[in-house]
Amino acid sequence: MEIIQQLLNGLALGSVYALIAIGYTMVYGIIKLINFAHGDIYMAGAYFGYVAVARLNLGFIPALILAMTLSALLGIIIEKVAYKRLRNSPRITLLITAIGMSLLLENGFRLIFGPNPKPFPELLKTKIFHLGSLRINNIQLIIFAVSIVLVIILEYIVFKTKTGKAMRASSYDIEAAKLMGINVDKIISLTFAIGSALAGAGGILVGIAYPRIEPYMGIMPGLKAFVAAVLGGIGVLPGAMLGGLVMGVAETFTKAFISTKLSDAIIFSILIVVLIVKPDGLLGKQIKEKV
Amino acid sequence: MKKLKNLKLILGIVVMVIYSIFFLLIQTGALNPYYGQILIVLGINIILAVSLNLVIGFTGQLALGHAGFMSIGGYTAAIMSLNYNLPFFISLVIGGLVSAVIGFLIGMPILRLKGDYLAITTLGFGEIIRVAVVNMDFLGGPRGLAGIPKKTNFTWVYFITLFTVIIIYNIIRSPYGRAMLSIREDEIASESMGINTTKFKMMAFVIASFFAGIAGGLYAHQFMFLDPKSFDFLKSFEILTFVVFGGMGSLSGSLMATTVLTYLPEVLRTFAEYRMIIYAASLVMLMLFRPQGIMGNKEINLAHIKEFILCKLLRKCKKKGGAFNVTIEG
Amino acid sequence: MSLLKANNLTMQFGGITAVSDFSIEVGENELMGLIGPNGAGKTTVFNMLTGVYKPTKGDINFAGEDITGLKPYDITRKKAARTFQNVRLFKDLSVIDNVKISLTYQIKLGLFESILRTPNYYKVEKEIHEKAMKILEIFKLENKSEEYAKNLPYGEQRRLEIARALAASPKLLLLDEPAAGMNPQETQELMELITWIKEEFKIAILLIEHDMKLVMGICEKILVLDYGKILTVGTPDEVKNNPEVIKAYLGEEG
Amino acid sequence: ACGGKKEEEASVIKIGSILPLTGDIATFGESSKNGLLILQDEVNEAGGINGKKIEFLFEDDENKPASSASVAQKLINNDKVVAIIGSIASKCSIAVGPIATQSKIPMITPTSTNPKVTTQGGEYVFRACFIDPFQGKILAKFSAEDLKAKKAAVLYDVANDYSKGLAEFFQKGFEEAGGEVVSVETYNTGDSDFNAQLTKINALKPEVLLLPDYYNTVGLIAKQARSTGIDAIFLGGDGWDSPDLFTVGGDAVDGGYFTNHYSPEDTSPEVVAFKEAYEARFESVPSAFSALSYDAGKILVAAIEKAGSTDGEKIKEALKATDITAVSGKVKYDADRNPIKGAVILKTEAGKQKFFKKINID
Amino acid sequence: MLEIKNLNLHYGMIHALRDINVKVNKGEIVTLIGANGAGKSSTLRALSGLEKASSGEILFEGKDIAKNPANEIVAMGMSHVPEGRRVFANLTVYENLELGAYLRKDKDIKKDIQLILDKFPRLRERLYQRAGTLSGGEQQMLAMGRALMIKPKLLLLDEPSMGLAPIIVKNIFDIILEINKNGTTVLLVEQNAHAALKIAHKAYVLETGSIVYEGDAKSLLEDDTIRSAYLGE
Ligand SMILES: Nc1ncnc2c1ncn2[C@@H]1O[C@H](COP(=O)(O)OP(=O)(O)OP(=O)(O)O)[C@@H](O)[C@H]1O
Ligand SMILES: Nc1ncnc2c1ncn2[C@@H]1O[C@H](COP(=O)(O)OP(=O)(O)OP(=O)(O)O)[C@@H](O)[C@H]1O
Ligand SMILES: [Mg+2]
Ligand SMILES: [Mg+2]
Repeated sequence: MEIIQQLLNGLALGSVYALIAIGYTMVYGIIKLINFAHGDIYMAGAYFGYVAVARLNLGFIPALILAMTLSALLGIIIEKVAYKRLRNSPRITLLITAIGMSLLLENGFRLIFGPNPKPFPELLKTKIFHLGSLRINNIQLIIFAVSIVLVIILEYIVFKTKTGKAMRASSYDIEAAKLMGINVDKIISLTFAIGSALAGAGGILVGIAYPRIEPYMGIMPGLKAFVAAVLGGIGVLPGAMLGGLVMGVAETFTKAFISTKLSDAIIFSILIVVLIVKPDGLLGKQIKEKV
Repeated sequence: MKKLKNLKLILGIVVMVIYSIFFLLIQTGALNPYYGQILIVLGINIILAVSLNLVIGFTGQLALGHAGFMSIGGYTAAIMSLNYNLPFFISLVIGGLVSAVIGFLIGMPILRLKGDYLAITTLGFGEIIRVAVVNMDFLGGPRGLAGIPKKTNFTWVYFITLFTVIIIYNIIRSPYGRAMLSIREDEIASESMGINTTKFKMMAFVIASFFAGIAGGLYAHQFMFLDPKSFDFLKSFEILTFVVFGGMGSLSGSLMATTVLTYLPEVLRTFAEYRMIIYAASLVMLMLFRPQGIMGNKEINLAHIKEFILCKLLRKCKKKGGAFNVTIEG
Repeated sequence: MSLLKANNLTMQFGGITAVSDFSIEVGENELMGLIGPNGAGKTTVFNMLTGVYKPTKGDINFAGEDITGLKPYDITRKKAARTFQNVRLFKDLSVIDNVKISLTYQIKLGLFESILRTPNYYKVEKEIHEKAMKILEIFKLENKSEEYAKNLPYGEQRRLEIARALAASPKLLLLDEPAAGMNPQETQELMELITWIKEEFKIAILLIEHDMKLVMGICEKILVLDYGKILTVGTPDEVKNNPEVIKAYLGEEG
Repeated sequence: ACGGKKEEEASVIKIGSILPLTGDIATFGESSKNGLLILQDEVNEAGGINGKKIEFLFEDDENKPASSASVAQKLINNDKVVAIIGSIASKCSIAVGPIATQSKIPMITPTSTNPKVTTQGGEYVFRACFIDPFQGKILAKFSAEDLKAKKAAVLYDVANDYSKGLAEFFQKGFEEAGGEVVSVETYNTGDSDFNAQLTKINALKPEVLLLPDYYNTVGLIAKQARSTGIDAIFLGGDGWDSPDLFTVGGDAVDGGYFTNHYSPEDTSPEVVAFKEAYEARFESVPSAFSALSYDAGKILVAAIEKAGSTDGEKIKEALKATDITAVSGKVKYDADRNPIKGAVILKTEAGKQKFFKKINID
Repeated sequence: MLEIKNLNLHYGMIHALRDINVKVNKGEIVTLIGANGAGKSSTLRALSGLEKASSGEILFEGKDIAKNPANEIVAMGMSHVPEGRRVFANLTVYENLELGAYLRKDKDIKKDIQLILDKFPRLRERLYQRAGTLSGGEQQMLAMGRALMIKPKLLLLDEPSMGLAPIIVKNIFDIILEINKNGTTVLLVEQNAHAALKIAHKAYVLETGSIVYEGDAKSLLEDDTIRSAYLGE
């Protein structure tokens, strides 16, 4: 029985990683930027939610909408200020500005809200469901459901709509995309908006699940979500979901049955082994450069 | 050949003069221990930056685990000093070698990965090293390793930094360096020109690990204390920042960027809690302002500097008249 | 005696068979053309011969050795060098460095000799430099030796690519559409250059090209590929008048 | 080494303070800073030390040892401070200690509990808090004797030396007292999901569960532990001391016990005055970090007063002979420059800390 | 329809185009020839908004578009098949064609795709393959097909015959003639000057960034200096 309970724990944790990883991979898939500030937008989302609930007394849905909107806005601003001018620069330059933005957000929020962790208000009452000796709570279920729904929606947007095609085209060749009449700036802003809104939603949901928010809360989940995204095949949306879940379960099982001390090392080892065997991640397509 | 010898001689003199000036300033206390320490940190950072530049800037492989190798070298050297009482230099070299060997073992499976996948695996290895250290009680675990003798001083750092820069410069300006550059430029074409890319990538990676290990040893014997958290992925990012801000594939760029970015946080201390904000904002601004880094992939040309010295200072102009400016080599 | 002999090469990508049962024999110092409609599999053949792709089936023998499945750098070291359909220069390196890189595998210089700058280092570097300059002179690029490769006009980039391949001292040179993007005048010059190289260095050349003037003008033998299969092999005249080739490739006016 | 020094001596006494004002534990740095600010005002309003005002120069070390060392050099050499308060985490204090001793500048760390801070640091290094073994032992003894627990479990942060220290000494003490530690689990700094470990612990049904971490993490763990079905009594150390324990943990933390330096219900004038001043200025209840930093400052001020000089060596000697009553009780130093002081056990009840018991250990 | 007045273009220090004046009338095929590096591609890039001209006017149907971004220029009815194919390698052949119709709102898109596949049967065989794995020539056909999907008023073609088999080259020039008959104006850059001059009405010759000759195409074909310099005869 314990093993099934641990599996549930793992899936619950994994869907948190997945939720953040989806936004990560979305942005990556379109503009090939490892947006290290993504974890911090997630943090910002949690704070926006906090303000919405604790200061403005909003309910769950309005708070969620507000947080997503503000996060999207933040994402767009970051893109316009820090990334846009660097579109033709080496990608690693963007990586550095992303790191800079990440530091800026962390310290900015520390100054505004203070370094002290804030308790996230209890927006949804936690309900624990018992199935025999197994337990799972409603918030875990919600996060899980939200991640799956998001993957489906985004997958639809990216692969089935005209905008999605424009996104993918822009991701490959901005100039050629312009020559098709695509407004690349708008498409990239949109991509950032969606990715950031997802991070914002993640911030709120995780805030509810683990009600402690602080300015540096985005670093580790950001890193782990990135790992999850790569594990699943970076740029591949269902890959992010799968990668997140695999990581959650692997982490939980490691803690439960091997060693809690080494769990992080083991997670990274799994990642490395997977990449060595399958260099493009679990669901990544082996794309060999045509010579 | 004679010209070359002259140049070397002049450079040698310049290097010794700079050393003597700083040495005297420190000895007389005109440069107090605070500034002395910043200089030492600067040297360590330069070693880290130029060695990482060999992998990232010259060979084009995005590696994000440099801090991990620094910690391997640091801990090894510290243990050599603490438990075996070895002379400082020997401890340092052993630290570097152990780091290089581990670099080799890690490099074997992962160097065939590309781009972001390589980045995340190297980052992963950096973290694995950190977690491993946390769990090794003989290294002090999370409490850190204390009581390392204070052996690092300005002289050691100055000359080791100098040698590191010279060695890496000499590698770059050799067939080995060209082979590495060709990998950065186009791996498929490089292989088609008879370059065993895996071998050269490995070489760059191992050499960089070695020097990161040396830097770690210097760090350990300067701060007399090591803790695993000091070598997490954020530290690797910091080193990466030096490299990118200096210009990928430019040693002189790395030198300048490291100097600026090592001093900047100290200068900003007066801003207290706004310090990190200003630092982060300047970082973003610097990159927006010069996306290719201070030097791009160019170097300050020594020959021009020599001419500058000869012409302006010694009044032995080769060219006739005209304003002279220090130009940049292609 | 034949220098290159490949038997029954087949290359599949997923469901697509790009090349099937392809066999070729190139003699020493022979200049052979490889033509065929777009997508016939010509570049794929090159990729198999030079180790970029591993053939799904078949074997390749070069200079008496089996080279099937070897890495590209091993094959180059056995002295078969190539150019690419989409120019692949080391863009941010100087013209001369592009050439020097091909010489790397042919020299003996230890890492420590380089680091310590021993006399041997200077000797070897000097040799490399002289050899590279010589090759640049052949291609009339000597006064652009310090230019970044990316700053050359397209035609010169193509020439540099051939120079770089030649620097690898090949016995077999594989050229993938060397005249693409050149105007008729430049193509004319290129034709002369290719024939001259062949005679001067006594090497074999395998050439892909869509410019019929060039192909028919200099090739001794031509192999025609269509849908991954060999359509015919023959002299330029035979090929030119082969109705199947006309139908699939040349078009009515030829 | 020139004229400026004299002039400075005349006006104010500068005390360096090295705290993590940014970075992962910035919140503790801020609490400490607040404690020191209270002290600064208090001393200066009372006329300063022998007529001279004191001034704390705060420097941020980001919780990085290299940064702590750098800042220590700056404070000593550029700012010419007479003493240093800091840093918070043991790793940072260990990096500062040798520099202080070498420069003959006394230093007091408010909260670094690793024994090595003073042993490695040299004779100028003091502290205001207990050391790890002490709290660990008290908690072990308390669980075995007062709670009569036979089965204990431990869940600690591997990457945090404070947490690890408490965990290890508790385990040792509890086993010596005849109990059994059925499960020792760990997590990493920054984790927020503990379900895997808690599920494991739950299966072993311990009577007490030691959570040796700071209040913000403990609240999270407690909540998840209760929802996993764990009904053990929670135990912790001084890291629990903050009203924020309840804001995150809610009623999940009720019924737990933790060791602390003082009780907020204590009616001694020191405690009351400090609490009032703090609440008036910062509109919140002080945490252990604030109290200990305040105490560290107070110990130092008393020593400077007694030494009658700002000479490092004299202050050090005066510090060794410290005998004052601070917020956390009477302070005297042992040969290793660790304070000899008692501890209290507090109980968490209905969102409040209640005095439970005073404990002294030899 | 299109009038370029005193156009100048700089790449950093390089002065790539010097006072270019070109006029294209509605319904014409105009060709631009010149040696490597003369500035042919640069001219087209300036027209379609990929490069910002440093001075000069570009009048498209009477409106100055020199400052408009590329995507707006496309919307006005000018489309550009750039040098080097530039297909979307990560998209399938079909998706590439669909993107050609990105701005179109009519219902004929599916039908037009079929028409293009009829013109390039090779593409039909590769319809759901990622464009990046196509052969060089197949990519060139795709690039051409994609531009036709835009149904522009003015089509700028940069070396459309490069890397194509002789039979397809012929096909390409037929297609250019055909779309021109159906009302599309064409500005054509070609190395295959012979073929280009044959189908063009008017021609301009570029040399190191300046126009050195202009006139009707037939007369250029007969001009001896042109023949020896650009036609390799
Ligand atoms: N990596 C790959 N994946 C899938 N299909 C491929 C791949 N490489 C080539 N092909 C297919 O194999 C066929 C042959 O391609 P190849 O590049 O060899 O043609 P080619 O004869 O060189 O044509 P061209 O003259 O146009 O360059 C093409 O139809 C192409 O779509
Ligand atoms: N992005 C750029 N940066 C710097 N110089 C450039 C750039 N693009 C083109 N040039 C230079 O501008 C000049 C004109 O180039 P352009 O590509 O327009 O020539 P072209 O006539 O199209 O030649 P080709 O026949 O080789 O395609 C050349 O000297 C070229 O080197
Ligand atoms: Mg081809
Ligand atoms: Mg062109």
